Amino acid sequence: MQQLKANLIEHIKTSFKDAREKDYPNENRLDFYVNKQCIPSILTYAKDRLGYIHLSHIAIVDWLEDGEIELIYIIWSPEEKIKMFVRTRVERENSVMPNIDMIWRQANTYEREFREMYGIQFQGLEGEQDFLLEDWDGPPPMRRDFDTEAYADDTFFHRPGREDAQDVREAITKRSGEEIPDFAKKYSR
Amino acid sequence: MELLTHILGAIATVILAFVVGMSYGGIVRKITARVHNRIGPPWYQNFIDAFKLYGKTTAIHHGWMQIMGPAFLMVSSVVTLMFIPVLTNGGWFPNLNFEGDLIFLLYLMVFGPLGMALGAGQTGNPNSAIGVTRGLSQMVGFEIPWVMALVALMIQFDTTSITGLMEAQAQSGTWNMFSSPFAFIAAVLAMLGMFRYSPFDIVGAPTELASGPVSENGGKYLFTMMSSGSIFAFVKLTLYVDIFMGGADNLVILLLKTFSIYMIPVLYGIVSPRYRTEQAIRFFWGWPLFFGVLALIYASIF
Amino acid sequence: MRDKATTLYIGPQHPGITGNMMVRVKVEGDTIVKATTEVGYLHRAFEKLQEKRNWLQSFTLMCRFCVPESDPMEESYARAVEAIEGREVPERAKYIRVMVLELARLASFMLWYGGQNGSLGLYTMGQWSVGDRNYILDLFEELTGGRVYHMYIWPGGVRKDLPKGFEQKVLKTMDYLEKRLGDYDDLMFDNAIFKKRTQGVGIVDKEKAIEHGVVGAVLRGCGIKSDIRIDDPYEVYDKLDFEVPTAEGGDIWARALVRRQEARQSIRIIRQVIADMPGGSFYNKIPNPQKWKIPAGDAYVRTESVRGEIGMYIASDGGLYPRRVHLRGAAYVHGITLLEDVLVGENLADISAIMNSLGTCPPEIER
Amino acid sequence: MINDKNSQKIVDIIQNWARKQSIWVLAYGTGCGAIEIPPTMTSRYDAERLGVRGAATPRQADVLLITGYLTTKTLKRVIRVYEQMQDPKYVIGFGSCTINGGMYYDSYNTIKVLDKYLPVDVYINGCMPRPESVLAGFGKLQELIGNGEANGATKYKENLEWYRANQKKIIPNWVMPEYNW
Repeated sequence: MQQLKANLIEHIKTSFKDAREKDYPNENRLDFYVNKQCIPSILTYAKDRLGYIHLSHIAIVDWLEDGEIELIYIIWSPEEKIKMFVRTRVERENSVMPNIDMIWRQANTYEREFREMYGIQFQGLEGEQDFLLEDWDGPPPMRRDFDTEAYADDTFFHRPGREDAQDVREAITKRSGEEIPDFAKKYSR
Repeated sequence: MELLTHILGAIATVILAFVVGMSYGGIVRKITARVHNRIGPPWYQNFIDAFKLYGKTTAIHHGWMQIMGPAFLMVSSVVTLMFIPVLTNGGWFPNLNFEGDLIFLLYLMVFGPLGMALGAGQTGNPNSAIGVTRGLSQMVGFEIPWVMALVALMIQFDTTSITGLMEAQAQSGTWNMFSSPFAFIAAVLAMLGMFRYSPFDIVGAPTELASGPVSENGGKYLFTMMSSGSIFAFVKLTLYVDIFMGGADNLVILLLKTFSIYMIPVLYGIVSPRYRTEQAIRFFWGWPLFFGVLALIYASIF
Repeated sequence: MRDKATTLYIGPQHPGITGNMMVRVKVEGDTIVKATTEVGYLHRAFEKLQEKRNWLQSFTLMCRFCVPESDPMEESYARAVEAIEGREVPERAKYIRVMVLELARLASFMLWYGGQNGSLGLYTMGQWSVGDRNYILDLFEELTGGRVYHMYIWPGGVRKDLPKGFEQKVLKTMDYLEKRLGDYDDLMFDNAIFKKRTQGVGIVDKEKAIEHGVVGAVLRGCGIKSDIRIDDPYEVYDKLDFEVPTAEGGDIWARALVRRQEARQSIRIIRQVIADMPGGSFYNKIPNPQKWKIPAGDAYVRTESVRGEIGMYIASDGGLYPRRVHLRGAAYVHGITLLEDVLVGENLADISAIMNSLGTCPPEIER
Repeated sequence: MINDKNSQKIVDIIQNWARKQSIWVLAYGTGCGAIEIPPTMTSRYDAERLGVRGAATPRQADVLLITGYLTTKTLKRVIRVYEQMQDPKYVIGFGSCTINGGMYYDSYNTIKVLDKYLPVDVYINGCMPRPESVLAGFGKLQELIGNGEANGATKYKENLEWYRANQKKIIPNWVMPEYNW
């Protein structure tokens, strides 16, 4: 596997000069950090030349402290049995990513979701604006600076009784007069 | 006096048809449940359902044609019932059974579904419209072997009257189902489509059309459809018994005969997935049609 | 010229839809010319809630990702956390995990049997298989306390050891189910109408499969031998002996054949696991969950579920809470772009059957 | 005659009995609770023996089963479905998340208290409620119907403004037909 990985690093490095790699020696995993413009070309190269034909996942992480959002394209080769992570970071605000749904059709779904949930635009992305949400006028909700609890308190009714974190068991015993055995008391708060 | 007997007899017939049809429906639900390894609802569950539906408020308004749809169904079921001899000798149910003939009956039997088509089309629900289209196409499918079987009988016995056919069976002592077997097979295969159990239930398939024509009808509309459906089921079964199994002298024999013939579509339906419309039509224009042709040849030779 | 196409809304309230989603189809006659999916009716924002829940609290959310088969999600989470933290799992726990995963697969197959046949109008099958599924759920109930949501496979091992005599009960249930699978074959695969309805319907060919990133039984149904349990083995699957069935054709019938064999393979795996089950500890204890910190890093693990590959990406920033848990279900691929593509040109009557066959599971798409 | 109070009472008793014995549940799986509906309907638990069966469209259904959390997007559809149903109609809230939000108490997309938006006749708690508890819930509903106490729909009609205000609070884009049920 190390031999395969070395080959892979060499191939990628010759075609994409500024790619940095990170190897995980004991796993079938290899990371590449690239620029966001390289994404379509490196994925096409990996798919057509290197046999990484399966786009397993596009993961997205919001690094609020760094002011960046990281996208991780995870591709898989059935022959070499290696997971390749192609990672890139973009600015949180007003960033435009290249679109890869002509390489793998299912990327379209991911991109529609990221557009809605993180506010990242993709060049020439087709599909309706609304994906999971409807009539949403707040900030993109999956970003870390969106406070879902405050929003929920604001928008929805809450049934009273939740906030004091009362033990249900105690409440029930008070009502029915049942006794809690000692061994069970340990678990009730 | 004779008029009064007729009127009372007609009412009795309708009640009988309603009760028998509904109970059969309930028994079918029970049988289906037993095949499913379940206990199933009681046999009178359909009566409760119908009563509940009748008690529901019905505030669905899609124009008067929607009301006419179920009404058409009901009228056509009852009128058809009037022309079917329930028992061989008339008995308590004299009705009009000595005046009608098979050709007239054929027309009457499509009258209801056509009315229903108009009513369902009016509701504006695309599922209803598609369901109705499918129902009519499927009807085209099974009507042909059905008509062929009947025509074969008419040729063979040289009469178009149901009572004539029944008398012919009584005289010869054999049922038509044995004396003209091909017509019987064609008619039974057509019956599979007529009862709309699986595999020919695409008309009201819930998983595709959300029950098709009835999708916009609840409450009293559905009650009307349900009861007219039950009456119509009784009509069809009695007709089969009359023309193929020599009719029935009393109610017990009638019930036995109708129930046994009813089990054919029911049991076949429990273990079958449903055909698509074009597959259903292809089915009817295959073996049933072949037997229909065979029946015609058989009838004209003998 | 007048537009002859009618727009139909299949769902969200529709008996034929697999869960709570909508397919908007344009039909000409009975043929679909355009299909658009609309999802989001089940979006609960798990991945957002995880920001405020610690590593153990997040674990309880995992099983709710996909309702019909919850254990692969727990398995993925547990494995990803273990990978970041470098935590060892006892050998016995690995065997128990495989057993639970395969039981969950079987339960999900039972549900598929019902759904696939219900969509074609053969309701008897659903009544049988969903009824028999209860026997598997009984086992789960004894083992974990829950019928549907188990919360059993967690980081470090499993939550409870096997109860006394549990193995025998599992074997007994397996014998019964194997017998029943034969009955199902009689009713379903020997049925001429079922064949007529499924052959040549909903075709996913090899090119389309690669273009759409298709996984699982759908991929195997078009003749490609691919299974995460073999390709990227986890737990003890590399020590077990089982086959990966494939079929040619890529239609509903081919996928049904694949699943029919897979259910039997699951039984075979469960029997092997029980025969090989080692003793020892079942749980490598985690620290106090309130203070449990995972070192910074990330991991991506994949698990084979009934619908196909499930991937889970977890990133940690070294804190008490997960930075990001990002799930990719098989339905995320199958349920939207692929479904829209496959439905074009099909008959209106087959929508539900195709959705069932592709394994569309809305809660997994929307999370 | 028929409008006489006593005879009306008798009619009510008979009708309530029929309503209680024949409960048609709308086939709408709004949340994850839908997974326990097939076991409830099939061989081991067999709800049909109690007269509970599925109905394909809201026009024919008596009971709306809210199986679990409701997202705001689904709530809009559920309201529409509920208003299409014909009287008498009942709502069963199924699972902890309909009662107080359950584990989704801080989610931005699910409602927490169902009875602020729709009149709920019976709640079934648990996550997920077992088929036995589902059957018990149906039993409770039958009891309420038999006593003529399941009057959620009447409550809804009487307090329509209040319900509407709550509903419109989380559905800003209100484009729905008015039903004249």
